[in-house]
Amino acid sequence: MSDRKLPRLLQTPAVVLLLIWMLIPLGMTLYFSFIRYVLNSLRRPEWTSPSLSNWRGFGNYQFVLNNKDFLFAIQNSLVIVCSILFLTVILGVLIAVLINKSFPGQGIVRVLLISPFFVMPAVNAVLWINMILDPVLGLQGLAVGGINGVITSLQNAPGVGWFFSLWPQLEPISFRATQTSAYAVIIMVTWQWTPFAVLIFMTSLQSEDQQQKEAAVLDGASTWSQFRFLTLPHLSRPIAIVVMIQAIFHLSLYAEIEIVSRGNGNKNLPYLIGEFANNNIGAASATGIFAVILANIVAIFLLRMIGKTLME
Amino acid sequence: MAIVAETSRFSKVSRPVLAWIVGLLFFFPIFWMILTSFKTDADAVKPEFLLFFTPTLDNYLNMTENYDYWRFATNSVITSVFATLFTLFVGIPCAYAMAFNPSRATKDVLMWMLSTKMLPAAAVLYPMTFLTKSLGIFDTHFLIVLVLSLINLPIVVWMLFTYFKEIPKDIIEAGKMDGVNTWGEVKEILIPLAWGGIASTALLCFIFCWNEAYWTVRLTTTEAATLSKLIEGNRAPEGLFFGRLSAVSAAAVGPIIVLGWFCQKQLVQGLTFGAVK
Amino acid sequence: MGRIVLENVTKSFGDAQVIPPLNLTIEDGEFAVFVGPSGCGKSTLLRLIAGLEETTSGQILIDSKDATEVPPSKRGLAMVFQSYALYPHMTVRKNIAFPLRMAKMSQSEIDKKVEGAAKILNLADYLEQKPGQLSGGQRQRVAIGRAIVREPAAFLFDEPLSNLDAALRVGMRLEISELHNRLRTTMIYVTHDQVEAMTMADKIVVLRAGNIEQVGSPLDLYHTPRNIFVAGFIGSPKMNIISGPEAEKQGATSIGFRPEHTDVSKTEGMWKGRVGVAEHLGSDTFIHVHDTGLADMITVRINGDIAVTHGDDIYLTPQLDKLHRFDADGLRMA
Amino acid sequence: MGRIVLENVTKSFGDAQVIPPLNLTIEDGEFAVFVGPSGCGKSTLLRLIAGLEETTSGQILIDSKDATEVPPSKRGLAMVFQSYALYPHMTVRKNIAFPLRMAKMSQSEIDKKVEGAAKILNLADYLEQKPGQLSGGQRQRVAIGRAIVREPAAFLFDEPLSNLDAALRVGMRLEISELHNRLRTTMIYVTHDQVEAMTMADKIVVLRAGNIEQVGSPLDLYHTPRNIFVAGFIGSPKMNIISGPEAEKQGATSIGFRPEHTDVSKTEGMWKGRVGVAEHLGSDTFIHVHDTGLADMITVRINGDIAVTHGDDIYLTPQLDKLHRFDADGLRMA
Amino acid sequence: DGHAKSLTIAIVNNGHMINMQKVAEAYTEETGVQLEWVSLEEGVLREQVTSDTATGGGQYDIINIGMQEAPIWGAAGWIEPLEFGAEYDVDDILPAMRAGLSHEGTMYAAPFYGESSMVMYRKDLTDAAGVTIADNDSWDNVKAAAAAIHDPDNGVYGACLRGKPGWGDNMAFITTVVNSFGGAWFDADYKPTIDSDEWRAAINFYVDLLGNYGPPGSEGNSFNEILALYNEGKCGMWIDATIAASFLEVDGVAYAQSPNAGNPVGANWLWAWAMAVPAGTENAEEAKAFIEWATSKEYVQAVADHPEFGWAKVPTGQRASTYANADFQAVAGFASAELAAIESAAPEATDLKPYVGVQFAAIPEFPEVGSAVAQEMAAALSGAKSVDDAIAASQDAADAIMREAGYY
Ligand SMILES: Nc1ncnc2c1ncn2[C@@H]1O[C@H](COP(=O)(O)OP(=O)(O)OP(=O)(O)O)[C@@H](O)[C@H]1O
Ligand SMILES: Nc1ncnc2c1ncn2[C@@H]1O[C@H](COP(=O)(O)OP(=O)(O)OP(=O)(O)O)[C@@H](O)[C@H]1O
Ligand SMILES: [Mg+2]
Ligand SMILES: [Mg+2]
Repeated sequence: MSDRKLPRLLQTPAVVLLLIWMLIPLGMTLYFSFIRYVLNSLRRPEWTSPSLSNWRGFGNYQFVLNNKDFLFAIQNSLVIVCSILFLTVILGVLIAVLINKSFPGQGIVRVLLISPFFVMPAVNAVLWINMILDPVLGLQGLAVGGINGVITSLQNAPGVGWFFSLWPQLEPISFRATQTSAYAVIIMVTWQWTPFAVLIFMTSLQSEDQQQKEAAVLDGASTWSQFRFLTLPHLSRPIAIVVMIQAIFHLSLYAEIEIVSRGNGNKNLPYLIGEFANNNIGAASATGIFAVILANIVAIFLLRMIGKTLME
Repeated sequence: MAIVAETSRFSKVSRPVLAWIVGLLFFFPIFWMILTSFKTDADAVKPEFLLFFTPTLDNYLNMTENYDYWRFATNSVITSVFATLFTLFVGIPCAYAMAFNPSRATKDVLMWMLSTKMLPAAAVLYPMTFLTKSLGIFDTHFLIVLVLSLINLPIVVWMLFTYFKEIPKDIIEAGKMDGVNTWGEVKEILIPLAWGGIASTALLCFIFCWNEAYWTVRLTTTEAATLSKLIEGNRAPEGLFFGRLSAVSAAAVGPIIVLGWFCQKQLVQGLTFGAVK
Repeated sequence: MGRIVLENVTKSFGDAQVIPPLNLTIEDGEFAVFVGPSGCGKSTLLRLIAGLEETTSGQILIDSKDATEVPPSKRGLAMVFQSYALYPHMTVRKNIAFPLRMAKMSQSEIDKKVEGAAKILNLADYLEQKPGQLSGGQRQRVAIGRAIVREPAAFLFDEPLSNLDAALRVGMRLEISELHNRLRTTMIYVTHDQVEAMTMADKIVVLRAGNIEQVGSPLDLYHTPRNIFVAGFIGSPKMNIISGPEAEKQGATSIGFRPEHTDVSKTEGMWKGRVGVAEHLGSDTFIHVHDTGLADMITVRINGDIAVTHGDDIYLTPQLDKLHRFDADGLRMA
Repeated sequence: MGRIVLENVTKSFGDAQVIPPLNLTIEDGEFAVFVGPSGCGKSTLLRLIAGLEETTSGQILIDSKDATEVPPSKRGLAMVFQSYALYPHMTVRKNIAFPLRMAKMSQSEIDKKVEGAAKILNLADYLEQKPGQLSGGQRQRVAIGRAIVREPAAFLFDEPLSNLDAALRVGMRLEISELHNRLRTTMIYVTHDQVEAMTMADKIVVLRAGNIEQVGSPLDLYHTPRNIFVAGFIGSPKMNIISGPEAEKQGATSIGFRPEHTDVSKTEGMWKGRVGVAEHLGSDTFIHVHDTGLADMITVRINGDIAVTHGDDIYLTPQLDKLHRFDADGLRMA
Repeated sequence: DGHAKSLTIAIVNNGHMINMQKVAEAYTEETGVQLEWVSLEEGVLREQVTSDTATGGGQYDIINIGMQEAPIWGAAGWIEPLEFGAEYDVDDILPAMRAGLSHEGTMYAAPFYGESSMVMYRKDLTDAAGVTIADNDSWDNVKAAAAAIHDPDNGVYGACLRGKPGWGDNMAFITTVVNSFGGAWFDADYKPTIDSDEWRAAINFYVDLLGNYGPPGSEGNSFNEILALYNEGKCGMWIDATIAASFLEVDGVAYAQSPNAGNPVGANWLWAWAMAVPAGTENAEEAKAFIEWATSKEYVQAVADHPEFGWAKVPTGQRASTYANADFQAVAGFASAELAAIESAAPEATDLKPYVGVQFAAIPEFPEVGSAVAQEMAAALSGAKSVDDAIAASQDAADAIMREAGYY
């Protein structure tokens, strides 16, 4: 056929657009990362406009590598991404299996369940950290206060009081502290993305081969064995896809980190870039290049994992 | 499967109960937000539970009065709709070519596309600001539509690709024999056939566009500012205005949640990413 | 060891009674085939026996023990599905071993049994492959292997060959027959292909709308079909059935004669017609004859070859001793 | 109107040459069938003719005009796919009308043609249904309808019946033959079912690994196969081929005899064997005989019935006048 | 020309600014100048305004900036110098404010409202506990008072102080404590002095005070959170922006000037949200005219006269005339305390510190230094790190940033 070139032609707009989208900013970032470039400086005003005369080589990279938060940001972002993935996949599978069979109100439950997925990240973060997790004003604070109140009144009750006086008062957990802020982000993002996993797993469960299950029943497989040996393997491809898509999104978490603790105890490279970008664009750009490298390492890893799935 | 299902008591009693509990738990934060949006800011932080408050519409009135809610909402709708359309417009031909005329490079191109999604936005904020300002497109609907399209294009192409791949090649070839040209192939065969997939792709794309909050906040001032920016303008004002914040949040996510509810069937069926089978 | 008795078994889905009260005995070691048109309830009946569907009423006895309430895995039956229902992520070895593993058999015993089954089924070379890499026939064999290792009291097959192409189907049909000859285990086999039924069965059960129309050996059914339905269903090409004056001449409402029991001549005979399509197979020739005034089309079979083509005149004479006569209810006349 | 000539056509996928230089002429009005084992290049050849694949070299002439570079829609050919390839989102009417619509025919003309095709194919009652609501045979007919309305120079069929069940396949086979009788348009038909090839073809093209092994009428191929491959491929059950001393006695490296050309006796004959599986079809009996010392298994066919069962001794005598003799290269000996 | 001019104004989303949108409707009516408001969260606003201004401006005609940016941005030429007519009465603006918003004597941003910090406490609780808090009290005494009123079982915490990391959040408060212990951010060579004894003593004190007598989750609290806590009656004492006083709804609030540990200079901070004109705008004249109006006495009067607002809602902290107004004094019990605090704040450079600013240093690198240190302080507060470790890490981080910036 003469239109062998057509397919390439049809791909061109998408490819060219993405190429521009990637290359031009990336090129500029690369350039900035090798020069001295700050937004404002009273001491060295010559650094405030990007120019080759401020060439610095790998100096910005050196500076970033020496930053106390650099390694922490990488390690921490891997930790939160992996935790979120782990939780969403587990919860997603369990919930998908739970609601896959019909029961009264299945439609409504499904609607309730997937709602968090539609919430904006900033709203999600504000909602959780202020109104739910806050140790005093949030639901957590209210609940802990309530429970403590009940325990206290029971301690004063005649007869059983001695038993309840053995009970400790509950301490609310602060989710903005250095030690815990990562958990807060993990919780809220898990809440938001579990529905996505549920959606995909549910779709996949609907295509599960019923005859296979019947065969397994005849082979003497218990419900657990059916889940373990049939359902889980059946879900391996959707799991890979959920992992892939979520990893793409969660590597660049920003609003949640900002809102929960302003990077205290919980940081990733995008956030670190944001911190540098207050003034030091050179350092921010160098961090950006590191982030691109990290993203590509993760990408290669992920694509290895699901590349075959993709083309099958 | 009748036997298997019915012999277990779990299915009859525990499953629905458990499912309802999980569903309500997941929805609870949103419910709480909506509830809070009808409280005064003072009531919102009071320890009294749920019902002991007098509902008020003040927060919503305040929002539409002090902030131009409708303009933000209109912008959100415009940019999300056009970005979705544009993404599909560019993405469909691309996915079509990849699915029906795969070359050795197809897989790599797809992978590369996905990897562009992993570029941290913060790293290119300054370059983008420079660039868009010098082109004079900063804070225009055009720019936001373009950016939203570009960040969603990889996922859209991937999703469409997986749907198109499920269309038997035979049907396309039958079309060729029947004398359709490429455009006809897309219009008469591909789009009608993959309609379910395209619809759920569009829906997902729309959701992602609506919720995008990095570029829509940073590349706009007034003209093209979307609801994300309204949220940014209400996050952490002077005082913890849970009520007001909840109202703004509810108004920002409300439309998309309702849309999601109506289209949930579509989503449930369509979100396969080629993972079915 | 594998005698299966159905007593007044019925099955309804909602209001629709798919199986009206039905009695059937399948003897130990027998190869029973259920045939019938699509939707007549063959699969349902098989699944009732397997325990995959609950009976609405009636009893199922396996080896004289009431199995009606016994869960499927405890009935000691093995089933081979039309879609094979292999576990796609497990190797052939694991697929075959699965029921044994579920039965908590020791690994060494499992290995021994799997190797044994693989040898019987010529699968030894494929044990480490996944089902996706196998051809249709090989997959079918794996499914059978998975059934064999359990040493079941009976095998249940639901159209196991219908996904295979013609040549393979003939081969697999033979293999299953040979397996039955070797194992002598009860087998219940569902098909709607009458050739399979004829060639494999010890006993054919012809079903229509959940009712048993006739039970008997293949040749019984071939030679003495109880009614027009069975007559039309058994034999290929189908028996020609005509009614009207020619039937009345034979004292019946309808008469039937098989294509192979019809003499053909280019010059003279009882009925005259015109050749439609003539199918020359070399070994035989099927001639589809039109314009006889008896029926739309009459099919006859000739051994070897006859030089006829489209449009030729032709004369047909049924062999009267092999004529089947049916009354107004479609029942066979003595 | 529909003479198709292939001149030195080759096709390679990457480095693999699937079709080595090949010459073939299909006359106008002829019903040509391509047969051969899976992967031998039948579909590729058909798709080359259709224009769905580009030739690597060589020429394709349709009615003496070079069509090698002509796009598929301009070649005036219609194709019926194995999967039917109906447009699932269109009604039957729209499906059939589609090629006409693409040809910008007027609506009234389209309607007329669609109605005409629907009448021929007995589809008139289903015109407003979608393909998903139709049975396999009906779908197949819609696919043919879509081909017919274009009044093509030739029809191309790629295994159009392989997704149907046995009974339907026989029926559709007849319908296509009748269609050919009626339209007298060139048809090229791909199958790997030799029964279809035998019953439908004017001319059979036997392919092996892209090479033409033999071209001829069905009975030519049945009676005088050019080599062992063709001998084994044409005829059902397959010709028995044996080599060794018994073949040498006949002055050949191998000899072949068809199941239907073998006399069977329970008491005496040329070779002695043991009955394996005996398939009683009523009209015929196929006996698979083991332990003859000639081959693993020898199949024989008896008209009507013979009372043998598994394990019986049996004697076989081939009809010497119908023996096929092959030399060391597997070629037929004069 | 026939077109009405239009001004785009970036504002921080605080109450006074939001109210301005309504008050300014009159301005539009009068002058025909259309006003487009973009209200943003502080951090996002700063980021947007910075990126706009640093890339040549043009998006905004008027921007809200703080005291930290005004002098440096003025020095960098990012914003235009402001000079208004005599009617504006520039001398009415509190001198500390003018000083903080000027670079080399030129004012670059006009204060819309300003604030200092002071102690707000529950007189009922201190009375009940038998303790007192005086103006410019000693930290030790304040801590003792906090201990005395601390009653967590009944949901009352002795001291609510900022703990949320951020140079404008916890560091604003912490810097005033450090100042009051005699410390500073940098020495004369702009070398960080965070590892000094003054800092160590101050941080130990801060962690001790807030850790022991503060509410749970203090490391997440800043102005907003504490305001809510205070209004819920959970705080015995709060040291924060004077503006808070106008939001307090609890009875029995009393005010005191910020405590110190021997050095009263810099014990209370100074801040203003001001309006400036970025250099890139095409509507500089109109912008300046608007600012002149919005930061004038006339504007204060307009808010006071507005049916929805009144004197209780006027922006404060910028003009002496406001405090002199009797109507204002009548509704603002905190007025005198606030004025005193603002007047005692001294942003200018001294022998002790080379930089302008009380609770920050008006140098471009400060936000980076401040945020880095802020996180360390939050870590120390929640016990994730020892105070010594946090101080050492802060010093290192600050040193690296200052070195990178070419100070030495
Ligand atoms: N789960 C079910 N719910 C409702 N009706 C059913 C169900 N399963 C089968 N049926 C109905 O029962 C009847 C018999 O179905 P069954 O599958 O046993 O037919 P079959 O003889 O196996 O047909 P086929 O040859 O097409 O496989 C059909 O009318 C079918 O529609
Ligand atoms: N697009 C292709 N790319 C590479 N190889 C191909 C392609 N299409 C077919 N082949 C190869 O060409 C050979 C012939 O394939 P073809 O489909 O023509 O066989 P066939 O005779 O139609 O087989 P079947 O009976 O299974 O349909 C096979 O070896 C096949 O693997
Ligand atoms: Mg069935
Ligand atoms: Mg083929």
